Amino acid sequence: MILDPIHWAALGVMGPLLAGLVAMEGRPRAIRLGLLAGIGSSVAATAGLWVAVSLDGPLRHPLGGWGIPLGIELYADGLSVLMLAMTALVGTAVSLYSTAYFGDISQRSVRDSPAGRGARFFAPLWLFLWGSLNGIYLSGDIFNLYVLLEIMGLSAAAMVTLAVTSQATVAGMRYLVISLVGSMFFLLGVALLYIVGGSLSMERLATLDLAGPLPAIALGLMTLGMAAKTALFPIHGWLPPAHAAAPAPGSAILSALVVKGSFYIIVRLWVHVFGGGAREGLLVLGILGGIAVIWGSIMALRQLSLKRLIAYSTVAQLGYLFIMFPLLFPAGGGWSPDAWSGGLYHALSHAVAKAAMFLAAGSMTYAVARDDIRAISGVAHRLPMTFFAFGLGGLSLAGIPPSGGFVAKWLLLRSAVEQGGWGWAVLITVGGLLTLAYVLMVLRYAVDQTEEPEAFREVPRRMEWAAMSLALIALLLGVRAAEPLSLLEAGGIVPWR
Amino acid sequence: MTPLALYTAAGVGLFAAGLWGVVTRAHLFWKVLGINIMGGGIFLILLAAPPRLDPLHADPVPQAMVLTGIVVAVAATAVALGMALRVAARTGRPFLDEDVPNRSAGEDDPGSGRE
Amino acid sequence: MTPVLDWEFLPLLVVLSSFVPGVWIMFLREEQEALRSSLNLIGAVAKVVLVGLMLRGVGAGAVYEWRLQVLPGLELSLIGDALALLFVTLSAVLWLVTTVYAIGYLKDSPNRTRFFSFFSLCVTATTGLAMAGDLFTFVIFYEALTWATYPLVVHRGTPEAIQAGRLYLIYTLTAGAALVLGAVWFQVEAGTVAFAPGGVLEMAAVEEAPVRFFSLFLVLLAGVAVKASFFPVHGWLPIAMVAPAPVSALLHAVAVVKAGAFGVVRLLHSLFGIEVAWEMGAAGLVAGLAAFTIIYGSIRALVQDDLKRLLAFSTVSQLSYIALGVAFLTPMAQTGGLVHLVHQGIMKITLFFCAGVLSETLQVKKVSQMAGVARRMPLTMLAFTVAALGMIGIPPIAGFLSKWYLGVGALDAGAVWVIPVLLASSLLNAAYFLPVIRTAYFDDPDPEGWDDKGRSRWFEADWRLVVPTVVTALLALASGLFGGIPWSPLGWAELIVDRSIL
Amino acid sequence: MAGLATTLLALAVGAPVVLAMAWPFHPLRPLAVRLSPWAAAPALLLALVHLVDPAAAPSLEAPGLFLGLQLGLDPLGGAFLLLTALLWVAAGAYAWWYHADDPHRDGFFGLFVLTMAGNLGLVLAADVLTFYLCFAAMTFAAYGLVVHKRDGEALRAGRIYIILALVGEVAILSALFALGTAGGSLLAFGPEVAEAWSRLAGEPGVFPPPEGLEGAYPWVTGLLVGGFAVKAGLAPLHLWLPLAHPVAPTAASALLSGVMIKAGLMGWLRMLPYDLAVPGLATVVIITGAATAFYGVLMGLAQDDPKTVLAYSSVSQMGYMAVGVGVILLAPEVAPLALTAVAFYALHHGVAKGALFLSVGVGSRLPRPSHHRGWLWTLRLGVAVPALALAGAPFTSGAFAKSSLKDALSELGGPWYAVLDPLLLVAAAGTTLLLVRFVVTLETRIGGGAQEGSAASAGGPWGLVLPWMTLVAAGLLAPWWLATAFPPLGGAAAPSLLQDLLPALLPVLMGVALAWAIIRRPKVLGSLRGLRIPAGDLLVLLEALLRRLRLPGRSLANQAGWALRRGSLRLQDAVQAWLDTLARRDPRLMQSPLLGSILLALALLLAVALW
Repeated sequence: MILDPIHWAALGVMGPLLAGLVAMEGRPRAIRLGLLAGIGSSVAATAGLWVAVSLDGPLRHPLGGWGIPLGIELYADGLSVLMLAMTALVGTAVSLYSTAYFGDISQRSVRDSPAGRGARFFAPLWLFLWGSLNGIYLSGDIFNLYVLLEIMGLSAAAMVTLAVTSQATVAGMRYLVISLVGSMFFLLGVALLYIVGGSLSMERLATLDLAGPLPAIALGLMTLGMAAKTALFPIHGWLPPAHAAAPAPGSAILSALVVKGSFYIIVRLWVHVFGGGAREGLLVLGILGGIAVIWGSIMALRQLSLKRLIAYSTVAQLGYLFIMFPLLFPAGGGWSPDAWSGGLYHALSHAVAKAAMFLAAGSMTYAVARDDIRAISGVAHRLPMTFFAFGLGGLSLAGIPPSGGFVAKWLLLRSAVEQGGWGWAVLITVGGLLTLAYVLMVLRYAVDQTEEPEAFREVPRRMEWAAMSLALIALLLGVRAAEPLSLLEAGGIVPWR
Repeated sequence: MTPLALYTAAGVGLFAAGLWGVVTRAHLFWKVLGINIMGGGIFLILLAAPPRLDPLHADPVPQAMVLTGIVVAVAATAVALGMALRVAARTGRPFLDEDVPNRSAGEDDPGSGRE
Repeated sequence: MTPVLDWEFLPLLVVLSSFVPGVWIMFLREEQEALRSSLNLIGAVAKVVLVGLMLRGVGAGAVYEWRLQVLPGLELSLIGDALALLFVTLSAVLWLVTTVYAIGYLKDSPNRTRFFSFFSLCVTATTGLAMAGDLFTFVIFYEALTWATYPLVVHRGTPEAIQAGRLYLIYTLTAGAALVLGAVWFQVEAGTVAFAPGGVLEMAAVEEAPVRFFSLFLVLLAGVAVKASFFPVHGWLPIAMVAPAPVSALLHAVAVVKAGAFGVVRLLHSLFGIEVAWEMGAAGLVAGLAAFTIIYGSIRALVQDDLKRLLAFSTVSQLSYIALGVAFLTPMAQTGGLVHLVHQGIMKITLFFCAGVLSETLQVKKVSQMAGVARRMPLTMLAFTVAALGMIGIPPIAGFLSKWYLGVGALDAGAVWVIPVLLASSLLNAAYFLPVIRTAYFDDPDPEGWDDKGRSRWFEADWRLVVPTVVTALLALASGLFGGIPWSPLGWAELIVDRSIL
Repeated sequence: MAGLATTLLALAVGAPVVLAMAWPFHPLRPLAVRLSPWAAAPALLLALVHLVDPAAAPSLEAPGLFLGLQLGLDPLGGAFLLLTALLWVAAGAYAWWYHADDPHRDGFFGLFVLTMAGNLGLVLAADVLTFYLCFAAMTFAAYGLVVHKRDGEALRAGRIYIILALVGEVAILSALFALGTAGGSLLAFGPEVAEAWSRLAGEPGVFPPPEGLEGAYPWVTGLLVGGFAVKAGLAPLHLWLPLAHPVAPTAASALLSGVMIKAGLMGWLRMLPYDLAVPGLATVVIITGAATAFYGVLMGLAQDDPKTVLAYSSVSQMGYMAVGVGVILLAPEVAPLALTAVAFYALHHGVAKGALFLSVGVGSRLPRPSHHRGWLWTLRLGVAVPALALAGAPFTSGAFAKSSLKDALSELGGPWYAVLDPLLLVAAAGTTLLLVRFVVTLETRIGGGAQEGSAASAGGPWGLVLPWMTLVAAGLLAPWWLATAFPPLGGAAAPSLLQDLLPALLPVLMGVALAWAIIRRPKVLGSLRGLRIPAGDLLVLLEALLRRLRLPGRSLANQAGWALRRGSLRLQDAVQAWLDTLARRDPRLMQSPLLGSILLALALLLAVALW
């Protein structure tokens, strides 16, 4: 059948949301159905858009006729498709994992017990989240972004509190507050931009001359809000407890995907709408990112809770994403494609690897019933596959070849060296070593056979396989990097102006 | 002083006040309230947006935005209050306690959805 | 001569021949011993056969290339030329031998599945690294090697093993990071990372910014020097001795240290080009560093009582012969360096095999326990003697040839200072090897000190331990005794230098 | 004939090599051991063939082996081969019975053939590296023979031996590096070596020496001389010799003193540049040689173990030969004559010294003299003949060799002759004295080993006596076959034995008279008993010195190491503690007032940046 490719986009957004509604019903069958629908729609949408975009560049579709100049529209280019693909990839694995993770909830009694609530509400929340993420990647105007951000924030915060512990609740609440405040900042920025530019379409805004204080303030506010949601360095404190407290699949989603949503918006704003903005602004972002790399890694090194460690590593890895900004627009003017591909490829490979790690960590804690590094001794022998999944994910994170992380790091390094940005180059290298340090700390406990864990629960194969497959993909990303990156280039001219 | 400037100033003031509340007030209810006040400030600014097409008719877009915004805000507030209540129920106090032990998360956190 | 196979994917097959068994074994159960061993052996034999095919082809002048694009401008490339084959053949042959040895050494010990899996992966990385056609591929396999060997180092799982592994990783990973940085930098400077005979840098470009290029060289050198165990960064090697004997053998003779040494060769010859390297003083630096390491390692070895530690320090010293040789411009010196890559491998693996046989069969781990051990283990100690004398440089064992070529080559290059270094190291080698031999043959044994596992039917110990040891010892003897024929390591090294594909 | 010679050439080296290779394999070992004593037979045959037909000069090349092995037989080689093969056969047979019931017999013969392979190989080697290869093989295998007894004394001797041997090897190798650089790896003896030397020396104005080797020429020659001097036992590099020769089993001592030290001499004769004078070095060599000739005698007199006495006599005898070598280096025109003389000397000394050493073994294995007078007199006769030869009594090979050396010196003439001739005369007298000393010490030992080593059980001492007698006879005949053997070497025609009867007789008489005088006077004898110099004279002082030096260095190093380790550990702890506090503080970043200020700060920062 011949479809206007943009319908794929609509499918990508609406599919998961509707599937979420189905899953709300709560019985295992409904949940499975919903997840299947969500997976199907997202994968289909991604595939369709991938083909379409790589064939004939970016796509636009005015929703309900509100086109340019108002521009309430769907927009898809290489970047969007890459993020969609990332979401679909990780999402599928996590969905499969979750079906095994929450155990059997066929009896109503179990479903309604506090423990069962997690099992019951995970799927719908996740599907809403999925829909909103796809929406964010596909929306072409900033107000839609706000709405979708709110959906994302609410369902994400709720997902944290699925774990029925006081810590989880507090962490979730804090997360909610932060993300609501962040959205408010964003909305204020939107308002100011509209007043200045009279349009909401990012493409339209990009064509305007956004000089003067007001746009600058708007950009600053939006960036601040999104930085808070992305847990950029000084505002990162909410992330570790939240991501650590959520049930494992939730942690994977939060760390791998949700933070990328707000990061994506920052990229759109700085690169596309503002075409680099001011060099100093880029530097600020980069420096904060740099600090995040070091700080997050050191914090991770000092954790004893496995999931908290991984969460802190997320803080550090997000720092890498921000290092991209100053590299994108070299001091001498111009544009560094290496930094562009490198940064976004890092986003992609981080998503895959981090999800693999969290899922693996989930399996470990699931097996030993404790979220403590010291408790996982011997896991390497009981759960070799999980162990390898965690290891491979970690190595990809640290940029050990062959892995997506390595390719990303290579590109970032190259752009840094080309611009003579030795500080950045050293930072990237050192960050990699620190990453290794905490990954190895975990592995070292896992191989330790001196003390046997007292209680050891069998882990469903599906969980192990889900984590392993993600890890292998992270590995594969290091060997076939050409295709995804070519997609990035296919997505029209970068930046727009 | 143009109405836009006036409204904008007022809006920003509200925004700041709300933020102040969110940050300084420990009680969750105040925080939620603060967020709503911030939203209110933004809506004020939007409504003051100058007519874009012709000076007689107001610009429908900001109004649409405000309406949507209010809907979203209501939903968010609901969720937030609900969660605040649960916090109160779980910890016994409607605050975001900071003294979550850091290096010993292992003891009281099974780390997965079962208990 | 029969027509040569021109499969360009032969290099890939060589790599896969150990990769596939490695991965497969990883998913076997502990008790599937027969399958595991046969997988290993099949892989090893297959690799030897494939390498044999390539040898014949390359001998006839063919070059095998296999490429896979990763990014525009970056590709995985495996190239089987004479230089690569020198190293590949070494690892293929020694892997086969070591596999047999390891099967015997680890019989009924835990975690063999993991062990053999990574064992194969380790060799995969080594062969890949040997045939890497550009720096990018080299880096990938170089790092992969680190990860493949780590589980082997910590195999025992004891606290000191873990500790040693930790140190090993700290050293090698830092080096790896430096190597990556250097590689990227090199690509930016030179526009390519492909290895080319005679280097890819123009003299003019280097002379414009000598400081920049020298620091670039230093970064890359730091990357490879750790595995090559140059003086300041050799610390991991002796400590990695906690690993089981086959691992130490592989680590010290073939895989890790040779990767480093080979890296030095690539760095000097394929990236910078030896002339350029001399011009900018880099090669001189390497030569000096190597010379110092040679002496230093030998001196440290003097005071060791633990046999394996002694061997480790001897490796530190012997390894630098390679760097020393290839750092000179004269063909003879380069030949000496290259051929020592093989010679040191064969001799050192023999020594470690012997150490393994002793510790496995008699629980003898220290030199002081070896009194009269030759009466209980004549063949083993004979092998040990041959290898040790070879290390000292006694003709006609392989070691002498390397030394001869190095010495004459160095004098050709007018570097008289090398001679005292070589001779001093010979004397020091003698000073720590001969006492071992003496006590093994001429002191009175006290069997109470031994925990004797007993003889096997035909041999003084499990045949899977003794036969490989003897075989490698004979190889060491043969490659010296038949150094004159073209297929000997020496002949092949000369071929490499003559074809000037260094 | 040529074909046969070539075959024998291959066999001469091949036989011992094959046996050595077969030895490690258990099934083959008994056979190998059984054949080992006779492994030198082909070599002996070859030598005889060469003796009969000096024209037969077989040669073999194996370019594939090592760096290209070259074997060949030239007059000089022929002469040494005769000696070497003869001694090896005799010693082999002797050892077979001597070690009849020695638990370590198999091991002994394993090393025996290996040493033999090296020794014969270096005699037959036709190029530098082959020579070096065999030389090294012999040196290291001989270590096993030295320490055969495995007692502390033997092991000490072995240690000294191997250390000095290594120093020698290294010196030689370094010289060879230079030669190889000048002339390539494959250097056949004769013209090619000479070529390499001249290239190394360079020709002022014509062509320079290789770059980096300017002025290296004297050093290289020096290293070569020094390196071989260790093996030849030239003072002060002789330290190992008086230790090693006595402790080794008798057969081995005979070989060590008879042929192996000649390998050093062989090295000199093969590799030194004859046609370019090296006056400085030559002077050194001659003086050292002469000094050694005396030194050996003096030290030897202070020993009371017959074998040690013999060892020292070897040292002094090698001194004579060194003088000959010095002459060669000093004056190329005298070279042929001196060469002949040295070769004579080597052969004569080898046979005689071998016979004497064997006689020691025979003596110790003899049943108590009280009831075997026959044996006793045989022994005394058998000792007298080689002893006289060594002393250089008329009508013996000794006289023959000494006179030819003297001829060389007189040919050289000048002050050298004036000084050296009387000196050597005195030294010869000393040799006689030394031999008397030997006989005396030997008498005390007769039958000493009879109980423990039961040669009687092995069918009477015949097994020992026959080989010994063979050597004695050979020594007796030496003058005559030497004369026939040597013309090819280009030396002067064999001097008639009558012409210098007196000069030959003189030193012997002097020596005997002196000995008689001493023995007659118990007081003098007693006072002489007082001075005992331990074997390996200077060595004792050296060892004491080293012991002093070693200790402090090591302890210092250890302390430094420990301090370093402690420091690093403390640092680690401090850093970790600090990081922990950081980690504890991190969550506070979310606390309300702090968060507020952070947001504010960031806002300001961005504002400033974006303005």
